[in-house]
Amino acid sequence: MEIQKIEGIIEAVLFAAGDAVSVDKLCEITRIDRPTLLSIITRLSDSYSYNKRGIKIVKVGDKYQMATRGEFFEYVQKIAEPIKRNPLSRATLEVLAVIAYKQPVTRATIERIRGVNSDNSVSRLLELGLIEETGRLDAPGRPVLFGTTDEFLRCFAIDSISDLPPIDEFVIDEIIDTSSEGAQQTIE
Amino acid sequence: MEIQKIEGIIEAVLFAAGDAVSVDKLCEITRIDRPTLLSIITRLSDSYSYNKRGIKIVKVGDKYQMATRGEFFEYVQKIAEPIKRNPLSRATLEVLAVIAYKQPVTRATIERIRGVNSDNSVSRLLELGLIEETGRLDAPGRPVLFGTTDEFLRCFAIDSISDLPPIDEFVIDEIIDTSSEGAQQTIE
Amino acid sequence: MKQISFKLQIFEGPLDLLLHLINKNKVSIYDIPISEITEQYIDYIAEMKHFDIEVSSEFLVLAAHLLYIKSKMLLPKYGDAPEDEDDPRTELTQRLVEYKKFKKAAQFFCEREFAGSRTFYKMREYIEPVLIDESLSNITIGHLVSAIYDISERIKYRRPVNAERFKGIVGREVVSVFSKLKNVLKKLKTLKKINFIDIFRNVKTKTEAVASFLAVLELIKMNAVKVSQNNGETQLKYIKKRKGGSGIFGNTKD
Repeated sequence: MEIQKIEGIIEAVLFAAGDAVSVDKLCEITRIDRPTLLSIITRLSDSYSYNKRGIKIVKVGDKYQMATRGEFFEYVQKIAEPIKRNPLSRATLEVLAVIAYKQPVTRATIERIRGVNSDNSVSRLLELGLIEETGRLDAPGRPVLFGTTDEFLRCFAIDSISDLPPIDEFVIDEIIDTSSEGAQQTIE
Repeated sequence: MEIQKIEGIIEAVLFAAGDAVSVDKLCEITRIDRPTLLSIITRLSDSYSYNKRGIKIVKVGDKYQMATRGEFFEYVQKIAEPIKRNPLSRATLEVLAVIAYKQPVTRATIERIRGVNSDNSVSRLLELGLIEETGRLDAPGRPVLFGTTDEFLRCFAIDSISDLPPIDEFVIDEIIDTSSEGAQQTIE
Repeated sequence: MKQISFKLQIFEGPLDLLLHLINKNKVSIYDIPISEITEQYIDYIAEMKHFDIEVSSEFLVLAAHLLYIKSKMLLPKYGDAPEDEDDPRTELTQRLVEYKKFKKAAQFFCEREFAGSRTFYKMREYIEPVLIDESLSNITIGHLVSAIYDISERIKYRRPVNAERFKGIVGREVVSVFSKLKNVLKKLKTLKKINFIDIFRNVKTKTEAVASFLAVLELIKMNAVKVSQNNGETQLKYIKKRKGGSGIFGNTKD
């Protein structure tokens, strides 16, 4: 068998295998003795390297494997769909704002202020490390209290929570007051 | 960028992807315009063929894919299981022909052309991945539209749907056909 | 009978059978001798039934159509319309011509069915995807402030729902702990000592019972009653306040 054909067989076999193939297996398939095969595969591998092909043949113990050449990694990576995370939604921003201004707060308070369930947003903010559990409220069920983190301060480039721009206190306190009053009524 | 490097990128990307990669994606990755890319990839593919390499670059519709060269089948077979399946039935081949030429096409159109319910064949082709749902017709009931897949092109070794022989070519030999069938009839 | 040669053949559908009959009779698809072909077609169906082969409805539909064409051709023609136009066979011919193309195309596919099977492909390599995190891009303190104002703006339109509206739907009465507390205290002031159980006398609902119980707890907390147990009976005793009066209720909001 001419060398070109043996090279072809090695290429085809290594390509289809995907995985590493032992020298013994390659000898068996090509029906060529080990020293000859090794010299052919070494030559083939060298020519891949010399010509800076996109593919290379690497030795893995007593096996050989086909792989992409490392220098093309940045291009290869582009075929994988990037995982994209969209900017924070309005709902999540609202939850973050409530926590930032009214911390420490419970889920229930956030929900009362916003008028809608906010669990997803709270989870997302926890995941992003912008908020954290700061303790538990001394009330029935001992609900978790949330507050902002140092990461929050870094992200919004402020030194401390007191650096948050003042908002019309009356507005937000009115919300809290009316909502807490409403809460008491339902307990009665 | 020098051609050698672009060739390297194409090789690395096609190798890593395994599956067919669209020309658009290759253009995006290499940042090269379509005509230039097509000429480079054609040249690359030709050089693979000319040198009877173990690997080839095949055209699959508007995509390219790396594969082993057919003449090494016997050798590759020793490490990789070829996909085995029973030949398609005459009815299923008819349905496939209708879909290949008429795509995108609804079940109703297939049934109208063949004059017989074709649901079983459609299911079989879907199961084999030779056809797929490509959308829905903007008509009452919004029926599903079917089209052929890349797998279909690979399986039948067709570069692209536009390379199929024109459907009208299949009626030219009517006279010959009549006589041959007539001959068969007398034997029966 | 010649039909014997039929029975070995399975047809893909009525059009397939019809094409077979046309070929067998060596007639043109464009000038089908309807009478003969219809007769043979119906014979074939009868033959199918004879051999217990399931005859699908499509075969019967075409049989009916053939009979319809046959009868139409027997009718005398009126006027001088061109023959082609009202030839009742035209539509059937078109269908047969179209079907025949695909039948031939199917043969083409049959020949190439495994043309690609000598090639092998490989699996995709695992490629770590790039993470594009836009969660916090372009977000400023201003967004937080405007979010707070959005909430307060919305609250203005969020009117509390009138509890009256739910009456009859939810059917939950509101019993004030405070009113129960006043009742118990009034009783204690006059009787000085009552049985715990007596508090629940005349109680009609669960809510009322809970409110009554909470009232007792509240009174204990306020130091207005003393609880004692003897012989399995729990008794509440009234504790006289030195100052007395309204001061008692000072802590109820806690």
